[in-house]
Amino acid sequence: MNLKELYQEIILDHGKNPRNIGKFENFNKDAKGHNPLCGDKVHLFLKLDENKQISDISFEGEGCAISMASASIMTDLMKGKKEEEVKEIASKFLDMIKEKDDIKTNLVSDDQKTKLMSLGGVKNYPMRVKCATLSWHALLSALDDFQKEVSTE
Amino acid sequence: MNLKELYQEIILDHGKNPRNIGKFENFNKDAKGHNPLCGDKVHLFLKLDENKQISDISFEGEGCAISMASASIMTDLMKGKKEEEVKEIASKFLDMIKEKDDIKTNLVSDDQKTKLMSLGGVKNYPMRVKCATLSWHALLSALDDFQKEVSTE
Amino acid sequence: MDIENIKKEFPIFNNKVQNNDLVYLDSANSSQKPLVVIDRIYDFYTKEFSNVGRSVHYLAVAATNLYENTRTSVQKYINAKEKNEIVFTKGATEAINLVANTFGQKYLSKGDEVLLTELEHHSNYVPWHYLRKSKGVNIIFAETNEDGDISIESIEKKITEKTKIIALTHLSNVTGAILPIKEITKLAHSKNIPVLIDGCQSAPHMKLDMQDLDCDFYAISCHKMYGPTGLGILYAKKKWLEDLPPYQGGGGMINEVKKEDISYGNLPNKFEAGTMATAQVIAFDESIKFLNKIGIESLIKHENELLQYGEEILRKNNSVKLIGNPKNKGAVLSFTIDGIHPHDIATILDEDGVAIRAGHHCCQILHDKLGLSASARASLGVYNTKDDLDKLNASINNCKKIFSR
Amino acid sequence: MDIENIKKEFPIFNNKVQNNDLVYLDSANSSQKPLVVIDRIYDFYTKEFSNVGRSVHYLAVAATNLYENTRTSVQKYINAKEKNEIVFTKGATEAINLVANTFGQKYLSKGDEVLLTELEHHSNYVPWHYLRKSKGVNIIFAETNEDGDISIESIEKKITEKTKIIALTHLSNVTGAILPIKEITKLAHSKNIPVLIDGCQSAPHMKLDMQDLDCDFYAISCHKMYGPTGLGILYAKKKWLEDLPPYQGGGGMINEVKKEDISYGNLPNKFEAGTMATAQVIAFDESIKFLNKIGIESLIKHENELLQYGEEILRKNNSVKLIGNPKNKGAVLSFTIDGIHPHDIATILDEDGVAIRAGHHCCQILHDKLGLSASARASLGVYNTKDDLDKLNASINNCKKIFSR
Ligand SMILES: Cc1ncc(COP(=O)(O)O)c(C=O)c1O
Ligand SMILES: Cc1ncc(COP(=O)(O)O)c(C=O)c1O
Repeated sequence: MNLKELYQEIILDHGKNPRNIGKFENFNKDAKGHNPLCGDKVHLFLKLDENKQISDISFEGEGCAISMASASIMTDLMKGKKEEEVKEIASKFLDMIKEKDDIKTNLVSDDQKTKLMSLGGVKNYPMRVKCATLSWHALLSALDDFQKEVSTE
Repeated sequence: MNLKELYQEIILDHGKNPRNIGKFENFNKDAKGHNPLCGDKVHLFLKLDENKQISDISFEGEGCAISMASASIMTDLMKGKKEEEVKEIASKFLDMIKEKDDIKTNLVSDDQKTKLMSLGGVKNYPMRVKCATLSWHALLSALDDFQKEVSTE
Repeated sequence: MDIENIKKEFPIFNNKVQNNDLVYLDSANSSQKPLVVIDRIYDFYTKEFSNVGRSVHYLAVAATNLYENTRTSVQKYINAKEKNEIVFTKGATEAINLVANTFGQKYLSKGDEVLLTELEHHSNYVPWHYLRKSKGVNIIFAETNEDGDISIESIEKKITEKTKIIALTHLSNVTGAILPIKEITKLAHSKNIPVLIDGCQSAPHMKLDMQDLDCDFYAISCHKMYGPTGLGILYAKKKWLEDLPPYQGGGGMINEVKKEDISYGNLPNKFEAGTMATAQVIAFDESIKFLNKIGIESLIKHENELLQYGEEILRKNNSVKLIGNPKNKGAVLSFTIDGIHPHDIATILDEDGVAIRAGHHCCQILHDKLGLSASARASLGVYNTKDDLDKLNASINNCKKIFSR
Repeated sequence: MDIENIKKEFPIFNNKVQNNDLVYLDSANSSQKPLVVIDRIYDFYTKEFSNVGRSVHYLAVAATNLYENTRTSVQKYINAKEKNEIVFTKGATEAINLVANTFGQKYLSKGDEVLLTELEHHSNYVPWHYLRKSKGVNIIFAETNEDGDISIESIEKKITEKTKIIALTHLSNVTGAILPIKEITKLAHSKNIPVLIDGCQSAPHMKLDMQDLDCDFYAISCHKMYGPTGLGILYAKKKWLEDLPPYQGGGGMINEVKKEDISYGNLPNKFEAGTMATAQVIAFDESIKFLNKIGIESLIKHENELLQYGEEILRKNNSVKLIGNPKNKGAVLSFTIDGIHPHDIATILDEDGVAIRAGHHCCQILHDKLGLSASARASLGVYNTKDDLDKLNASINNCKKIFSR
């Protein structure tokens, strides 16, 4: 593991030009995430339609390349997914970030998996794990209608 | 320096059978001393007559052999002394306890000096210095009409 | 680890003290440190030093992990439910002040009662006294019996409608009484009263099981537990740490800071303001490992044998009076000798290399009750031997000889 | 002592960190420790350990003397008038909390103003915030100018009839601004307002002279001053220590304890409750000796040269922006790089062995003002060299290269 693997092009790309930025009009769930030690912040917006499907999702935030890339890749991926699917993917993703070598789920394509795996580089940078997981925790919190801001520490 | 010198017979004698114990009727000055770490306590009473002479002096208290012997020897010695003399002797005594080899004053007899010097053994027992000096500080405080309890620490 | 030879793990005993072998019987005051702990401090400073938690560089990350490892080790050692129930403080005194201050702020007001015992160390009285001064809280003392013990009845008798918290020692640092904490906690909880335990003296000598004891707060002094100075532990049930306001304010314990307002961080950070005692926390992991290697059962067995032996020889020694005769007793032999003041005893014993403590041991209330201004105390650590106690006894005899001249 | 070769006094630099030489530029967070300090801790624990102040045995007496020796050394080093004006705490954070709490208790009430600056570390804001919550005190911030500096005018402007205390940093841990403390204190005293100085960042880098500064309180962090972790110092004028109520309650700080009331001990014991950080205090004497050996003049000269050199090369480095341009500056180089987040910078630098810090450095108020969520900070210690700064620059270039892929 080295820096090249942490700062892969895909991360630099999403980090510099994050997708799905900005608040959209008719969101019905949102959640904030904050990493007090780093100052990373994310505010996630989503619309869960009557079929419990995410019909739209976006975020506002500021932070390092890793946290911005993670939020960008995540929102790209989750658009159109069902709540159940979202939870499953998120849980597998968080497992991967923490310890697992792989993301074991059929709910993401090989291409998507590659993108997610690119965030796995943080495994060797323990202080950066929170950066990669911040928006994901916010997503789970939004779905659970948790009122409290997610704070990673 | 060894224990024999610290616990000389004269100290053991005064420690076990302190002289001038008890409050007397018509004292006109008094002061308390307290050593919070050891629990040694002394309450000194004296009568300073119109000639600024100590016509009577006594104490109540509890504590170790050193502090009781010191109060006993001191009260024995000070009876009949003038205020000025008391202050001079006390200052020389405290010097001796702290650093000096001798008590340089003509105000005490050779015999009295021997008694005072016997308390000098505490020099090598720094934690016990306070025991030897407690009643002396109380004496000075009584003469100065200090209202505060003397506390050695 | 061979407990009979455990002394050799403690480098202090390799040196002569004033030409004598050191007979260290002052462990209730502070314990000596095993080499593994001292080495750990040395290695950390020479090879790995960094502040924790704040920087992302390699040394900082490594230090943070080590720091949090100790928290986990402590959690396991005292069987706390969660790691975040362990707060590092500068000592047991701070731990108790933290609870008195924050619990007092939130839950105590004029006329409320704080129930202590007559056995309490000043550290478990003065912080409550502050609330008496600032809020008009009343302090009630459960009374010791003639054995220097506290029974559950003596506690029960003093509980009223107004009792808002009970704070008491697990093991008296004077009489050695071990209090029935589990039963007291049960009783208190049946009346919805939280319980703080001063575990300073119990922690080095007893099996610790927070979930079994079920107490709300437990204060520990690491330097009495074969650990470094400047470190203590507050165990508190998570619900309390979440519920109580923070104590000291500073870096590391905040979430967001604005000019108008401040929000606080998660547990346990909320209670760990400023740079902590990093090296000490990291080294304390070795103290826990050391204790685990010995095994609490053999430690207890060893110390109980010593205590019994010590009581036996001192009881046989004329004019020596043991203080307290509690039902359950640990690690402490307090005594007086007729006609010899404790400070004179301590000075004379010291000349023989026997280190004990004399004074009121920060328990003036108890000494008043016992009618003593001071007592002598020999206290045990895992490194002590019967030989140490024989030397204590011999030195006491020497002391008597000097005073009978 | 040869300051150019001072690195060799610090054993941490003998080891590789992840195969790199360590370029330690995080001293504002915590400094590395010279071997003399580490050895002193080792020797104390292995040969001399005892708790201080309470026992009369040989080791306790010796430890007490050593402990008090450090107090005297500190007094001399900071030119305090009396030894008893030095209080040992667990850190600067505790020192400030002590003052805020006790001064607040006695002198602050609803509507009173506490004057801080926008440069303050959370440790010098959160403790005052507590008083805002508990007493309705108002907190006023003197504003930084565009150079990240605080002028005496910016303070003067905010002083009102209601200002009861001014608390401010001596040296900003973000912009490096050195504040005109002596003048500010003079101004404040002319209006009868006491002044607390957060000396965390100044103490390791500047000549300290309490009598010259004439401030009322001064807080120091020993671990930033080549000393052990878990130790801080509060300097306070004697009149304040006598006047203010005690802070934490426990053993060692009392005079007499009765069931009904408690009286407190003399200075400085009144403010040192419980078992103190004995080994750390004793070892800190070596830190002071170490600093004295270097000599404050050559230390300042050395660090100023480094700082100028560092500013020079970073200013020349495209897309690097230095934060703050104060009139007087010390020991700190904070910066940002266009398009690269500080945390990414710190991670990449770390891979080259360059340890810096990224974040808000516990100065969120200042970062808000600067419109930054975080910054990167390289901070200097006596062991740094120009070579370290060249390596910093090279690593920044590496960082830029990675991000321009
Ligand atoms: C300016 C300033 N004030 C206060 C502190 C707090 O010091 P400590 O964490 O050692 O208590 C620090 C360091 O973190 C600091 O840089
Ligand atoms: C029973 C008891 N409680 C509290 C304390 C205070 O602990 P510390 O001084 O480590 O804060 C002690 C030790 O001095 C003690 O023996």
